[in-house]
Amino acid sequence: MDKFGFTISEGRQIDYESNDRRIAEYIFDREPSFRLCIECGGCSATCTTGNFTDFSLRELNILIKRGENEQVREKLKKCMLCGKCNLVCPRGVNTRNIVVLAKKAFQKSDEYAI
Amino acid sequence: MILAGKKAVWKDYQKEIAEDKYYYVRSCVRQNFFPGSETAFLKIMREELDKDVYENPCHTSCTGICYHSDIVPVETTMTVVARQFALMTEAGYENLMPSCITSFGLYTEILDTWHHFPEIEEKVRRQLKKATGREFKKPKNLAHASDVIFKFRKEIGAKAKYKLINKETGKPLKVVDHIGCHYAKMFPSKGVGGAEYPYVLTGMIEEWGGQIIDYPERRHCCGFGFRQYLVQANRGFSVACSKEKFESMRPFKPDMIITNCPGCPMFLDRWQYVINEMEGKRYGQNGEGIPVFTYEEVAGLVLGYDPWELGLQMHQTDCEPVLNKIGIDYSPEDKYNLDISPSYSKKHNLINV
Amino acid sequence: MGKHVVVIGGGVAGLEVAGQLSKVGIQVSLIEKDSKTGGNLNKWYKLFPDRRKSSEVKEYLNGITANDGINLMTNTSIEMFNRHRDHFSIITSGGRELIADAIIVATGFDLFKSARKEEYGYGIYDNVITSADLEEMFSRGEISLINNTIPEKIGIIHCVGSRDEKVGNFYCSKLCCVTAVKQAIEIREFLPESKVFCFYMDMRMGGVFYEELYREAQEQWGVSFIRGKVSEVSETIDNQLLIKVEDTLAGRPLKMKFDLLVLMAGMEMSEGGRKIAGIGGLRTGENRFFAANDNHFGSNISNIEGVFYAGTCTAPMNITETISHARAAVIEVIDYLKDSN
Amino acid sequence: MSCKTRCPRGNAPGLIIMALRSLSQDLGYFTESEKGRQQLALKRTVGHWMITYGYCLYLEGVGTSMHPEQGPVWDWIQDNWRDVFKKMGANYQGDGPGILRRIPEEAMDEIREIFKVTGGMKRFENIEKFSKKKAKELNMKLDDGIENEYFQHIYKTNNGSHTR
Repeated sequence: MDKFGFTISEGRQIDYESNDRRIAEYIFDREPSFRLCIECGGCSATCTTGNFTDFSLRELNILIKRGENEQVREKLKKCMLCGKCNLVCPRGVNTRNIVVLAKKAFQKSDEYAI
Repeated sequence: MILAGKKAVWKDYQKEIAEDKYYYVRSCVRQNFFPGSETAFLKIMREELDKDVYENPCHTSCTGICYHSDIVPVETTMTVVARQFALMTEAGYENLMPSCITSFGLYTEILDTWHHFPEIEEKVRRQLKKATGREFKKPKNLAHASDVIFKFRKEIGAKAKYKLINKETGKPLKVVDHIGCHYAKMFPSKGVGGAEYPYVLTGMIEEWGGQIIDYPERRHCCGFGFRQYLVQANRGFSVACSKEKFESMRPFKPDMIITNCPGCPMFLDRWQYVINEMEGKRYGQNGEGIPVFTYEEVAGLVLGYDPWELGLQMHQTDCEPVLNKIGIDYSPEDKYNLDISPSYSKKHNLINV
Repeated sequence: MGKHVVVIGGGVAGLEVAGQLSKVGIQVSLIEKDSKTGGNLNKWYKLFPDRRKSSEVKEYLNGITANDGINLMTNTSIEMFNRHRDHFSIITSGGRELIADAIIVATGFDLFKSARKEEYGYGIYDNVITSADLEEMFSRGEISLINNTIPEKIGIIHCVGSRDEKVGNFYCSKLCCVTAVKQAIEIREFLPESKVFCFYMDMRMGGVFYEELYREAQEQWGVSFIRGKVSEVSETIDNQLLIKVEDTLAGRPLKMKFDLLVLMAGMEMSEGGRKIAGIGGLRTGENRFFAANDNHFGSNISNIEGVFYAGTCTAPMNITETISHARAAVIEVIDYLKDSN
Repeated sequence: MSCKTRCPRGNAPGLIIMALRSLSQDLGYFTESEKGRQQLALKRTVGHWMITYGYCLYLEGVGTSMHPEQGPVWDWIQDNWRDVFKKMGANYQGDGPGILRRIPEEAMDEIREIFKVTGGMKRFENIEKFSKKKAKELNMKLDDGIENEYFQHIYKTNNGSHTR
């Protein structure tokens, strides 16, 4: 920033290949219904937290699949685990369990521990 | 890579380029950063190809940079452009040949707008008449200066003193071509080869012995973006665009970069310096940068012009690696020599301005 | 009835029409420009939604047309036809003249020429293929790259040449989404280690059992679906295909590398159909398919009395719809022939 | 303008953004955002050069203080501007055709007249008017030229929240 008066902007692209998807694999293995998500947003529509913060369960599911673990770790903290999303999901995905498993997955690796 | 596929695409985009009698309008960026290129261009057109190229001293900028920075309304730009046409009509020419890619894109866009909305053209005619009393006819042919060099690439190749070939290895130089966004992205049919695989520079390079590289970020913008560069606060975005390109082309080990827009060579050249200063990164081989050229400079080199008369010393990233690979005989010690006496240029029996 | 009907086009619709007409004793001449009948069906290995073999449908069609009431004329196309007071005279490419009481146009569809979508690099980058190329690989029983290695990561790009003003096709050709899901499953079946990603704008799975197929693709085969229209494809130094897309539901641009890319080309009016439209003065719609006389109760009727349409020459259809549409054309013809005598 | 090449419905989002920017300058809303305020920086550089010299860029004297990224070679060019441009075959501030020639006064009068007739001048005045209002609000000094506090502020400030 010093010499030229600006810093080089970072790209916002998700670089799929270099992301680490172990968290996603962990969840897929223990909650197969996670595969059924069609990202329709029904869960985030009914979500209590989503009503008061920028938390969106639909977006969280996508970030998990893409391996954007940094962002997932931050967003996870906002979920109250009330389970309303389960009632809405048109594909019968156990959405609450995905958040529970994600939290567990993060606890496992010290590097990411919440 | 299946070259036949590209050739089929190129066949679809044949563009009509005037034969002769060009009305030349200069580029603000090229005049300030690459004056040698415009001088070389006119020398090639008039002396090598013996074409009639007329330049009216009263012509001005097309206001492109101001228009794309949104500080000038579109009608003002259209009326200034209408005045350019009026000067051309008055001088008795019909083939407009801009030196700047943004101008070329702007002229194309305005002519296309008038085509679809004739009432705007009528309004601009009235405004021009009111402001300057001038009348104008629309150009019969609009071609960018690089289209014209592309059209006569064979004639230039025939007079070539050097080829884009590595003297020691005998192999063609690996060349990255970068096409200005406003050349074909807005109107693909108006670019030689279309917007996806533009052929205007590839044609020159193939004709002069080089080999073109197709790398993933080939279509990415160099980052000029007008406001992104002109204001210091935004330049981080501008340099990031070029960096994206350099990172993508690096594995292909290019020897040089050729451009047809005036802004891109300046940015691809300066941003290599800035990235090296800020991150200590070099994108060329063995610690050098990748030399960046305008197509006029490349044509001049191939024709044997003196690199320092072409203006290569005005680049920030040294061009000597390419001069040495091609085997051009030049005098390194004269790089910053500003002597232009006839004796100086006779010593090199090359271009004398 | 002693009537003679000429059917132009020996695809699914043409065969069905010929078979049904001969059942009621109408003399049929079936004109087919290729050396054999079947049209696009020949290029397809398995069919959605239940992935039965296309040869089974071919057998059914051959069965109903295996009678001497049908005069099959392959390697023949129509040079000219014009209408007289009570019959049509048709000149074939062989120079023969046919007199017919009615004509049924069943010229079918052509797949969009994917090379026209230059930014996807079909015919320019090595491992970019179309859905038709993939079906051929299935029928050969092996999916391999140009250098004969097995692909691990495969991308499927929807809406190639459909819903795209840049190539002049505004319409949705309805069947590429379900074809993509079917092919995704077949790839996963062929290559258990592979990972398949579909890039879509909207998943249009409107037919019977289509949504179930979509669900099966996700649940059993782990196919991933990413919403975003791929903007361009390019080749990396190690010959992989890099795509640029926006992951619209994550609101972020996405960069991904693939070993193989499959382009879901849409259906277009066939070249043969356009030629017939020109020769006979038959009206075509903005989507260049034949324009039916009425969208609700006249989808087989053309703007020239005695000329009828059957199948995908009027709009993108799956095989079930094509066969129903063909049968409807036969009823229209029978009705028309009954009035005219 | 890469967006225009790609839109499957034939839109040109870039043009929509340009229309909105024009509107926001005509109505004076542009000074409400960091990027909007920068319009004054553009007006006083490229805008000024355009209606004064007839070139969008007129860079003698524009050195590496405002543009450090241009690098040391640019310093050499600035220090020897006239000789460098003579060597490059320019007709620097000369009459008749040539590189960076002096555009005749009557041609420049025509350009300025066009700016008046077509609303170009109006927009320049708007940019100045609303910028002065915003400078007063932020109680920053803003007088002519580019050395004042407000100009340096808009020229250099980037709150860093643009690339989430």
